[in-house]
Amino acid sequence: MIRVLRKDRGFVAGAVVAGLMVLVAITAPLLAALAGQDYTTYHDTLLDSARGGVPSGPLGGISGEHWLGVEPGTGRDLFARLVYGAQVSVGVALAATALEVLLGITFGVAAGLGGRWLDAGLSRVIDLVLAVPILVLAVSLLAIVPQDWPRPLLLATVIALLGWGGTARISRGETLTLRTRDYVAAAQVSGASWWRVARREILPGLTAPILTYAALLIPYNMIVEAGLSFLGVGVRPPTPSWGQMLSSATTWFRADPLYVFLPGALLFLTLLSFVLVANGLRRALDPRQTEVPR
Amino acid sequence: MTGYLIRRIGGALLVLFFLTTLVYGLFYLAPSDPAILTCGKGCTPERLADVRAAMGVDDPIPVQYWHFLEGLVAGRDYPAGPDVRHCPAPCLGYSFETDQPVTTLLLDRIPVSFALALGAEVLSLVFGIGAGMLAGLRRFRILDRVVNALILAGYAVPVFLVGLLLLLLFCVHLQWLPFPTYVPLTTDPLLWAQNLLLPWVSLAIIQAAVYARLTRSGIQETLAEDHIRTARAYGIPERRILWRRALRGALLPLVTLTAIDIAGIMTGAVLTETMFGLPGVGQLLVGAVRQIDLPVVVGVTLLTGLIIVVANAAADLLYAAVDPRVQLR
Amino acid sequence: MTLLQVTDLRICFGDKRAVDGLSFSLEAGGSLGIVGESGSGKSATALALLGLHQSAVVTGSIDFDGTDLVTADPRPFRGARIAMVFQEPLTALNPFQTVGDQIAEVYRLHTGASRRAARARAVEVLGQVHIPDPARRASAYPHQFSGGMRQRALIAMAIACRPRLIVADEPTTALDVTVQAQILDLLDEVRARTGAALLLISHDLGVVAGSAESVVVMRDGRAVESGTTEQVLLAPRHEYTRALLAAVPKPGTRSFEPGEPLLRLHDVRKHFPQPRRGSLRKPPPIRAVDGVSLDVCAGETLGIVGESGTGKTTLARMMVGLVPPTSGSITFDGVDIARRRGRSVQMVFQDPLSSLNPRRSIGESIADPLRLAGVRDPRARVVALLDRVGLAASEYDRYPHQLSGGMRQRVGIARALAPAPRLIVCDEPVSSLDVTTQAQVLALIEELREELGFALVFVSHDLAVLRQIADRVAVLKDGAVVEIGKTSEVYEQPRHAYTKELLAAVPVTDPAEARRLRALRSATN
Amino acid sequence: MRRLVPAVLSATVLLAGCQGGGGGDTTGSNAAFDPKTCQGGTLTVLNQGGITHLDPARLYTSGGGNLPSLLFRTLTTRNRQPGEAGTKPAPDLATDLGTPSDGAKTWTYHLRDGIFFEDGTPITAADIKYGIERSFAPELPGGAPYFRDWLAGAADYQGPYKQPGGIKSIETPDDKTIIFKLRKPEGDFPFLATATQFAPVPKSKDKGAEYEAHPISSGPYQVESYEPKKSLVLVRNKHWSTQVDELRYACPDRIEVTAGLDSAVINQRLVTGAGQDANAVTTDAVVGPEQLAQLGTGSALDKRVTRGEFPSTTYLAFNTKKAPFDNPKVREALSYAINRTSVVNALGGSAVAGPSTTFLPPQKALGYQPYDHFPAGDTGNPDKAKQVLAEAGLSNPTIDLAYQNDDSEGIGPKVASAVQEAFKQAGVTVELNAIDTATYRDVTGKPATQPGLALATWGADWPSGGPFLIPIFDGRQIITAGGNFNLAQYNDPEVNAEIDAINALTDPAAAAARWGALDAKIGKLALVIPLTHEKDVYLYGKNVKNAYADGWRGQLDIARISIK
Repeated sequence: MIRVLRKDRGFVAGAVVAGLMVLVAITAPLLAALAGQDYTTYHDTLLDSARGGVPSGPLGGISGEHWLGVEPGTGRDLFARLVYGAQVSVGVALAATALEVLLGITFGVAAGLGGRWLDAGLSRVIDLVLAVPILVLAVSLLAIVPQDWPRPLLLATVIALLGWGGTARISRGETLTLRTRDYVAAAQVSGASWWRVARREILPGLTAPILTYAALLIPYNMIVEAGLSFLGVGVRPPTPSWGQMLSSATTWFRADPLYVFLPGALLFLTLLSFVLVANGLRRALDPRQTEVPR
Repeated sequence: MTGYLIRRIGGALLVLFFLTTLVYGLFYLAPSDPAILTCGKGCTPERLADVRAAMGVDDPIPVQYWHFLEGLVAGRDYPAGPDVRHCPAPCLGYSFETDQPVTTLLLDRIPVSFALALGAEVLSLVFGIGAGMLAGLRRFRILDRVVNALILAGYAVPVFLVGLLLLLLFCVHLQWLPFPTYVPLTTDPLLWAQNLLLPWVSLAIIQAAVYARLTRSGIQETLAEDHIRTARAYGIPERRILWRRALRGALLPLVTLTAIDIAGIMTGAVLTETMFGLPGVGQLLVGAVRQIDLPVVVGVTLLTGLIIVVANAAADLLYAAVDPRVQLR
Repeated sequence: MTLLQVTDLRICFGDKRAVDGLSFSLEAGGSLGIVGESGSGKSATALALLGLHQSAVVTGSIDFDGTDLVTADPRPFRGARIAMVFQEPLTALNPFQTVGDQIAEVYRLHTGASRRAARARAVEVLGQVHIPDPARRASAYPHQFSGGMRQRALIAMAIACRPRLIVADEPTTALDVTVQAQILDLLDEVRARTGAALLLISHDLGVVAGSAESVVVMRDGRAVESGTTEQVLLAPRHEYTRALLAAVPKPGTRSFEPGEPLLRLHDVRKHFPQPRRGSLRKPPPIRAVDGVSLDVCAGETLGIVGESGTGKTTLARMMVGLVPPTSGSITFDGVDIARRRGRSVQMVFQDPLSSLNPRRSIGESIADPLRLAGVRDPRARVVALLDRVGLAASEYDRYPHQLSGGMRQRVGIARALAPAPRLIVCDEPVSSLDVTTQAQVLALIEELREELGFALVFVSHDLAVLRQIADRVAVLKDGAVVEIGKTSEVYEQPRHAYTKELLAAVPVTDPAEARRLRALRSATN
Repeated sequence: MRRLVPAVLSATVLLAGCQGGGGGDTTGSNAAFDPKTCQGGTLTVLNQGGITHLDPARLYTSGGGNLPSLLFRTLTTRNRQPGEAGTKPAPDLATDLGTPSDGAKTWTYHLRDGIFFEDGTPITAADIKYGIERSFAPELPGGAPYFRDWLAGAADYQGPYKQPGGIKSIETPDDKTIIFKLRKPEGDFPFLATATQFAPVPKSKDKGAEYEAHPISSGPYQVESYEPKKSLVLVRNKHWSTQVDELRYACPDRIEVTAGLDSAVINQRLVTGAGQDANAVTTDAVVGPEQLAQLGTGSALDKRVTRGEFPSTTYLAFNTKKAPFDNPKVREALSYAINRTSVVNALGGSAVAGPSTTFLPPQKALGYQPYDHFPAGDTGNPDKAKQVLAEAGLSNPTIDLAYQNDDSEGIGPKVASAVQEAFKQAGVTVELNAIDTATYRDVTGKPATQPGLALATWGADWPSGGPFLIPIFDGRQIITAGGNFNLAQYNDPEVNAEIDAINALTDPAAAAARWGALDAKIGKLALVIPLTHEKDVYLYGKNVKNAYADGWRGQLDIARISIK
C-alpha cells in the first residue's frame, strides 16, 4: 500500500503540503517569533485612518518587518495571524474528525452488532444526524452555549456532534457486511463474546473504509469551521482563523485585495492538499468506494 | 403502497416532533428573554411583565410547547388589541420580531430557497454529469485529467470562497454583473436569473464535483458488469451500450441524490444566502436565532425537517420508479 | 461439414498466457465439450470466439464457416450466428430492461424486424425454452425470475436469431442440481430442434458427459486430450484426464455402527419474519427450518443434502449454536447447545476465504479458539495442527490471500480441530474447490475422522460427495427432512419422490449412464 | 459595516437615526432648488436594516424618524434644516411648540386647520390622545419609554384595549386642543412631541397588532405595500398638501424601500448608479473603505456625499459596585491607558468616527463642553496608567470585558480587541467575554448579571443633554429588574437635584450650558471611558437633488430631497 501511495504524485504533493500546514500550525508561535511579530499587537501608525484604516503603502503594507503586510483596520501582522490561523483551522478540523470517527465507530458498530431494536433505534438517530443541515444547527447551538467556553474545543465538539452520521453509517454498513463473514461466525462458534468479536474481527475490517472517509472528513470539517467563523460564530477575538479573516476581508475587496487573497489561497491550498491525501488513500485502500461526506 | 405511506408519514411525524422538542429544549437552556428585546429601551419591570404575557412567553417552556402543539393541530387565538387574532391551523405563531405569522414568513422564503436550490441543482447536474462522462469514458486522456483535477478542486473550495472570488471577479473587476440583489421571478424573470446566477454557480461548482465523481465511477463500474459483456456478445453497438446501459446505471444514484440535495440546499445554504443577500430559509433562521425569535426558529426547524422528510420520500419513490429491482416497503 | 475450426489459438494477457496453442474443431450441428479446472483457459477461449477480449492479444486462427474471426470484424457474428450463454444469469441480464425487450432488441438489431415482430419472436423463443405464460413473462424484469428461468431466458436470447453455434460457458454452475439437469436437457433439446452446434464449457466432467459428443480436456491453456466423449471418459489416455476422473467422488466403503446420540435435535424450527410489504398486515414468516428432529451419534458422519433454499445452512448453524431456533430443542450431551459453544462443537465453512479474517495471520486465526479455551501460548500447538492438516509451520505468519483455496480450507479445518471438539459441522466445505483439490480435502477429512474419532455433520448439495463420506444421509426439502437413512439404502432404494428426482439429476461421468438418466428425466416430466 | 443609532434599539434602526448639531455638511446641489417644482419620479431607498414595525406606537425614532415621518405627522417635528438650525423642533400638526404652564408641568397644544387622514377624515385631538394611549398597550411594545415616566398617573396604564377609560392626564377639551399634565417639570416636552407616538390614530381603524399592515397616514405619503424587513412602497396621500405642511417637500411621487441589503452592495450600487440606482439613497449604510479611497480626491463621487453627525458616544462602562472598578484609581488608570486611534480604526477610520474624551458628543445643542480629565493622547499613555495602577495597589491585573458577539452595533469583537490590546500595553490582561447581541442588553441591563466592564453605546433621542445624560447618570433611573442603563450604578443626590433643575428650564440654550457643565463634573469620576463619537458619511445617487445632512439626525432627509 505504501508503495502504491508513493507512486501517486497527487498524494505525495498533498501529503507534503498538508504535513507542512500541520507543522506550521504546531510551530505557529515559533514562526511568529521568527518574524518578530505576534498576532495581537496593533500598529495604528501603519494605517491610513482617513481612508477607513487601510494599510498605508502598496500591497497591504508589506515591509521587512511585516512580511505579508498588516491587517486593515487594526494593523496587526498578517503573517502572524495567518500562521496562528492555521492552528485553528487545522486543529479544529483534526479534532472534530477524531471525535467523529470515535462517535461514528461506537454507534455504527453498536447498531451493526446489536439486535433488531437497537439497530432500528440507532439507525433512526443516525438518519437524523445525517439529515440535519450542519451549518444551520451549528449556528443555533453556538449561539446558545455559554460564550466563555474554550472556543476551538467547542467548535470541534459541535462540528463532531452534528457530523458523526457519516462515519456511523459507514461503520454500521461495514459491520453488517462483516458480521455475515464466516470468520465472525467461526469466532462465535469458538465462544468469543460480542466485545471480542467487535474488537478483533470487526474493527480491523473497518480501518480501510473509515480511514478513507476520515481523510475526506478533515477538509470537509475545515470548510465547516471556516464557514462558522465566516458567519461570526466561530473563534473569538483576538484568535485568528482563516474563515474569520475572509469574513472581515469582504469589506476590503478593492481597498486591500491581498487581505482577501492570502487567507483564501491558504485555505484553498490546505483543503486541496488534504483532499489529495484522501483521494490517494481512497485509491490505494478501497478503489470502489465513492462515499462522500456531505 | 398504502402501508408504506402510512408508515412513512408516521415516521416523519415522529422526526418532526423530535426536532421541535429539541429546539424548544435548546431554547429552554438559552439564558435570554425575548420580551426584553421587544419591549425596548427603558422598559420598566411592570411593563416587561405585561409584554411577556402579551407575547405568551410568561408560561413555563413546557406549557408554551403544549400551546404550540395545540396551535399546530387546531389553530390558536392571540390577544391583539381590540380583537383577538385567529391563527388557523397549522399555526406556528407570530414572529417576536416583526409580528408576522410564521407561516407567511416561511411561505415567503420557500420560493427563494427553492429557486436557489433548483437552479444550482440543474447547473450541477448538467456540468457534473457532463464532466463525469468525459472522465468516465476515458476517451480523451487530457480531458480526463482536467476533469479529475477540477473534481478535486471542487471538493477543496468552500462555498463562501467561491462566492467571494466570483463577486470579486464579476462584480468588482469585470463589472459584468451588478452586486446580486434578489428580485422575485414575477417581477422580472431576467433580473431574477441575473441576480441568482452567481449564487447558483458558487453552489454548483462544489455540487458538480460530487456528481462528476459519482458519474465517473458509476460509468466505470457499470461498464465492468456482466450484462454489458452480454450486450457486447450479442452485438449491441458500443454507443448504444454507453448511452442506454452504462449511463443509466451510473445515473441511478444521482436520482436519489438530486431530491436530497435540493432539500439540502433549501435548508442549508446559509452561507450562500448570507453572502448574496438572498432572503431564503437559511437566512431567515440565522436572523431568527440572533434575535431569539423562537416561533420563527421552531417554524424553520419544522419546515427543514418537513423538506428533508419529503425529499427522502421523494428520493425513495423516484428510486423505485427508475430501478425495477427496488420495492417500497 | 466443419463449422468451427480453431487452430493454434494463443491468448495472452500481458506476460501471462491463458491459452497456448489450442486446436479443435466442431461439426455443424454437433456438440463439443471443453473441460478443465479453473485457470485452464477454457473461458478465455469462449470469449475469443466472439472477439470479446478487450486487452488480450489473440493469435492463431478461428475459422467459423469460412471466416477467420481472429482477423475479421466479429461484430456481425455476435448474437446472429454465434450466440453465447453465460455463467451468472442474474448479472448477465440488464436489470433495467424487461426480459422480452432484451431479446427483442437483439433480434431487431440483427434482422431489422419491426418492433411488433421482434416482440412476437421474443415470446416465441421464451415459449421454446419452456417459460410458462411467455407472453406475460416477457414483460418481467430479470430479478423477477428465478435462477433457472433466467438461464432459460438467456438461452432464449441465444436462439432468437437462429445462430449456427451456441457457446455455453459454465451455463449451470450457479444452479441447483435439479435445475442444472433441466438446463442441460434444454440445451440438448434446443440443439436438436434448431440444428445449432453447441460448444459447452464446464469444469464438471459429469455435465459434459451427457451433453457433448466430443470432449477437449484443457489444462494450463493447452488441450491435453481430445476425442469422442466415450473415448475420453471411458478410456482416458492422458494422465491428467485420469486424475480428473479419479477425483470424482466414489461411493464410500466404510461401514460404521453409530454410537450413543451426541447431538439431538427435537422438532427444531427457525422462522424468519418477513418485512411488511404493501399492506399493513404482517406477512407470514419464512420457514427456513420447519420441524426437524434427528440425532447425530458419536463417531458417525451424517450427511445432509438439499438444494439452495432448503434451509440446510440455517440448520447447520443452529447445530453449532450460531442461530437460536425459534422453537424446539438442540442438545449436546443433554445440554442446550447455546451453552456448549467453543470446545465441544466446531464448524468448517463453505468459503475458506470468507471464513478467515483477511487482516489476521492464519496462525492467529487458528490460535484464537485455543486462546478462548484458556491456552496461554498456543503457538506450538498451532504448528502441530498445521502439520497435521498438511501445511508447513512457516505458513503461521502468512495471510489468507497468500494461500490457495485448498490450503485455506486446510486452515479452516485446523482451526476447527484446535479445541479438540467431539463434533464438527461442515457446511459445504468442498463446493468451492476444484475437483482435484476437493478430493484431497475430502481425503484429509476422512483421515482425521478415523484418527480422532469425532462425529461429523456434512452439509452439501452434492450427492456424490455425500455418498463417498457419509454413514447416514438426511434429505432436506423446504426446511424439513423428507428422508433419512443409511447412505447405501437412500441411494439405492430411495423412498421419497424428491430423493428420486435428485438422484436422477446428478451428473455422472459415464456417457451411457448420463443418457439413461436423461431419458429417465424426460419420461418423468 | 457599522450601524448607527446605538441606544435606539436595533429593531428600529432604519426608521430612527438622528442627526447632530455639529458638522452638518450642506454641500448638496440645492443652489437653485425650488420646493414648488421638485415633484415627480420614483425614489429608491437601499437599506441594510429592515423595517420591523410600522405601527407608530411601536416605532422608536429620533425626531419622528426618516421614513415614518413621511407617514406620520406629529404634534411637533424636527426643523429639517442642515446644521444647528436643524437641532430645533418645529410645529407640525400643532400651531406652535406648545405652551408650558405650571412651571413646565402642563403643556397645551392647538391643532392647525385643514389636516386629514388619508381617507379624508379630519384629524382631531382625540385621535392624537388615542395614538398615545395605545402605545401603552403591552400588545404593542417597543416605543420610547418617556411618557410612562412623565405623564401624571400613567405608570400603570395598560392601554385602551384593557382600560378604555384612557389616560386622565391627557385632556382634549375640544377637537383642536390637547393638554398634557406631567408628573414633574419637563422643558424638553416639545422635543418629545416629535416621536411617532404623537401621531394621530383613528380609533375606528385600529386593529391592534395588525394595524401596522396598513397604518393610516397623516403625512404626504401612504402605504401601498409593506413587507417587514424587506420592502416598503409609499405613494402620495391625496389628502395631504403643502398648504398645511411647510416642512415636508415630498418631491418624489413614489418611494420604494428595499431593505436587508449588504452595506458594501448598497454603496457599490450607489457609486455605479445604474438604472434606478441613479435615483437611490440610503439612510443607514455608511460608506466603507472602498468608497473612502475615492472620496476627497476631487472625483465626481465627492459631489454625491452627505456628511453629518448623529449625537452618540461609544464608551466603556464600569460597574462601580464590582471590584476592582469600585476603586476610582483603577478607573482612572484605564482611562489613561485607552488607545482611541485603534478604536476609531476598528470602527472604520477617521471618516466615520472621531475620538471622544467627553461623554456628551461634540454637538452644541447637547451642551458639549470639551474636557480631557485623563489625557491619554492619541494612542494611550500606558506609563501613566501603570503608575496610577500602582497607586491603587494593583499591578498586572486581569479584568473581564463584555462585548457583543457581532459588530452590527459597533460594540463587537473589533472594538473589544482594540481595547484589549490597548490595556495590554499597560500591563492589564483583558479576558474577552462575548455576549450574544440579542441578549446583550438583557445581561448588561440587569445589575444582578451586569459584568464589571462592558462596551456600550448611547445615542440621543433628541438633540438635548437631558436624554443623553439622565438614563446614564441619574441615580433614580437604576432599574434592578432589567433594562437599566445607569451601568455605573451611580447615585448622587446632588447630581439628581441638578438634573431636576435643568429639566424645568424651557430655554434650550440655558439648559445646554448646564448639561455640559454637569457632564464635565461627572467626567472627573471616570465612571465611563468615552471612546468615540459617530460621524455619518452617506452616498446618494446621481439624480438626487437637495440632499443634505439634516441637523437633527445626520442623514439626508427624505422629506426634502428630489430626484427630478
